[in-house]
Amino acid sequence: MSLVAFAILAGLILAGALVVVFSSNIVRAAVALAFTFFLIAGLYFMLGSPMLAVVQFAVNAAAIPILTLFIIMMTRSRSVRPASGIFVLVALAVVIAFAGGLWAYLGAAETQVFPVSPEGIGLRLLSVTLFPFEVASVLLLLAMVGAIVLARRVEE
Amino acid sequence: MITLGHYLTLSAVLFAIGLFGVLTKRNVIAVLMSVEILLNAAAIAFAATAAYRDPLFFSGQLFALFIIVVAAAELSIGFAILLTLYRHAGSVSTDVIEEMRG
Amino acid sequence: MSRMPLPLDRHIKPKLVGYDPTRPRPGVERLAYTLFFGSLWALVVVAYGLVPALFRSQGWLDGALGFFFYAVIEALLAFGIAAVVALILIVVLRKYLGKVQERVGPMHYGPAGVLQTVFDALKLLGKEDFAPANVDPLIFRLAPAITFVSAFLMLVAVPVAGGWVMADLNVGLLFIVAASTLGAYGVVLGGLAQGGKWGMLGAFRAGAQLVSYEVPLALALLAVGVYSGSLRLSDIVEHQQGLWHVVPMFIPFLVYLVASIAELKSTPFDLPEAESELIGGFNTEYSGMSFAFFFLAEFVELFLLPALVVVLFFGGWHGPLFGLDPASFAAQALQSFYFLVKTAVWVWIFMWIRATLPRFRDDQLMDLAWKGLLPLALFGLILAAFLRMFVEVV
Amino acid sequence: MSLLAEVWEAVRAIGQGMAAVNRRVGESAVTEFYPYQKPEIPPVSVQFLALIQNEDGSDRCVSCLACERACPSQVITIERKRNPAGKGFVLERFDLDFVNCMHCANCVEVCPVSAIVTVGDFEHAVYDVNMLKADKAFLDEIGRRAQVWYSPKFGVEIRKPDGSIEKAPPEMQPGGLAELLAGEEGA
Repeated sequence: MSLVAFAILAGLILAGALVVVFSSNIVRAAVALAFTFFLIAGLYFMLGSPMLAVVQFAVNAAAIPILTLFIIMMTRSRSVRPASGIFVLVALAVVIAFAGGLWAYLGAAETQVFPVSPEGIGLRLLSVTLFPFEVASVLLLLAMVGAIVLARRVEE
Repeated sequence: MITLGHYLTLSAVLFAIGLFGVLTKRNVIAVLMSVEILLNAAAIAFAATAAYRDPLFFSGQLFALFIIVVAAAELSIGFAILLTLYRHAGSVSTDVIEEMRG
Repeated sequence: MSRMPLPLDRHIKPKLVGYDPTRPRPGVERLAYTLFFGSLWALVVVAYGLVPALFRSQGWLDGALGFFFYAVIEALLAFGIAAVVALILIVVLRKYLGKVQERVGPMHYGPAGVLQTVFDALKLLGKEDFAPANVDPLIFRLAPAITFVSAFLMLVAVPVAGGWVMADLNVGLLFIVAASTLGAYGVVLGGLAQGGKWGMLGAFRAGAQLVSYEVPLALALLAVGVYSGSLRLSDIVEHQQGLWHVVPMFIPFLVYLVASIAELKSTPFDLPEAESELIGGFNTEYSGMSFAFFFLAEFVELFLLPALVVVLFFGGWHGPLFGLDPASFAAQALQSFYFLVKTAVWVWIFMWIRATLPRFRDDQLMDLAWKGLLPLALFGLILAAFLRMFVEVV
Repeated sequence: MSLLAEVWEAVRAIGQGMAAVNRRVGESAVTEFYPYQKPEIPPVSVQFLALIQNEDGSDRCVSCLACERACPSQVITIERKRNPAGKGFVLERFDLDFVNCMHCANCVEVCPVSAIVTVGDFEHAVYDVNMLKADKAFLDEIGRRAQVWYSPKFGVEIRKPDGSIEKAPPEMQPGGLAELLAGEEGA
């Protein structure tokens, strides 16, 4: 039963990702990206971590594609044309990655999922991983300041 | 039953798709979107591994959170650079970046 | 020979259908609003109380099929609640704005105009759902659906009484932030897909406004989460048993109020759909059912954001229970009644603000979000943490 | 300190505005329900043109062509013939094209006998632009229906219930009310 759900979810995720990569209409690609990330949030729910799922939903599925759409509007780009020369290389990379995935499939056969509560993640985040947490917050601040400085129109 | 291998396979295939996008796209916006797919594929792998193998510390899930944070920061900086590029060259194709060399 | 008809044939008066639209009838209006409220309450009692109780008592929830039917019925009922809320709020808002502006509002359909929305809905159903020639049809059709779904998702997480909630998420607060961010999609995509100037400008303004105001909104919600020690909405309501959050959390309350009006795209912040400048902005090219979905979503949000004010700051369903056992059905029905009454008061205040304030300029809008609300929200967050420590110690 | 003062000022202003809005809710509306309730129009206002006939049914118009000449849009067409019974002319045709008429009432100004007048008649919207060409029968009909009309020469006239026409009382005349009031003040 849950395998069927997983199969449907995974199929839709892959379909969305393929649309992102192959669509020539960039607005559709951005919408497909949002759709893919939304479904990945569903995947995190299945992994027993609603906290991660909702953060994925709020940041990756909602905020980032909106930003992308905004940039698409600002730069007035509508269509994407793919490059031609490096398809062989790419196909090779795909095959390698797929083989790696199959190997991972054979190697990992655990079936027991351990759910995680938001409290657990919060406590863990602020105790053991406090240093990375602070680094991440500084990173976000730097990104914010950097983005503002870069995108600001220089006044003559 | 779903095993860890299912998630890892999905993650690998997603990573391959994202890699394909990064390598073949010429529009920088499309490249950044493909990079987002790459990061999410990695986050799925981390979160799945943590959920199956790390019941006490779930470090992988924390790592997935950090990946989301880094992705947001990367994207905001990337778009700011893109906007400057667009103002400078009037286009968002990677060809423009190549021409800026030297 | 003149073809101009003689005046005698010309003074057409529409036939009166059993009532006189020229006569204001406050009694009928009051009765109608009471009936509206009563029907909404009845629907809420059925959706949140009777149907789950029936399924639980019969043991149908154990099987997969029973759970499936339960989910379908609950989804239909939630849609019914959303539709009824929108039908009621549209006519109430139009009547209220009319009264404020010394007009009478809609008067012709139903006694004193109380059935106006039904006829509006019938008209929109009958209209052709027209798409301009150069739009992307997929995106164009997707946008209203996304807008409606985002409003609908928020409805799922709102608790109306003790134990009466459709999905009691343990991350409900974050879920609401996420769902309201999703609403920006519909607006941006709708403006982007139609390819016209008005839609484009509306999409720009909507994107900037909604993303900016999302930040103080989320921080205000987080302050409440920190103070009450849980992200679950029903826990937050339980935490207000003694003292409503509006007293200790007054600063986050103010931030939430302003930011939620901005999320609603209601009048002081209605730049994305400014009718006088942008011809409706993102919904300029929409007609028929697509437009109805935008409209429906707007009015469902006009219900849900005040409902969240009540849940987070005004004690949710708390009220005098007259000695009833809080777990009993009657007590829960009474609690949902309190909740709806408080929500109705807040909806009225939102309408009042909408009727009063003039529109911002867009640089003032951004100034308010980033220079005014964001520091205030951060201050509120720190204050919440200190208050939490104080409460823990005492 | 000035920030606090500004914030206080904003809060006070918003509160004042909202209180003012709330006071409005109880007051009665000023709406007129148009097809059922007609607005009160002063008789001296250029609204619609009509031809007035005498009490015995004869035309007031003496076919002097003054209005035809005065019309800036040239929408009036008059055909006349010699009066077989006596001197003067009789009207054969009086066409007025309301498509191009701009309701300047120059014709009313120049009419020596107050045959063409302005009446407070509305509701002449039609679906077909060709229907806006009026003839004498139409203008006469509007004149017969009118209870009150105005021309500069005779002032406001009213039709009594028995069909007789007479000059309206001075308070209905243009400026009549002002004159009356001035007279009272003088006395």
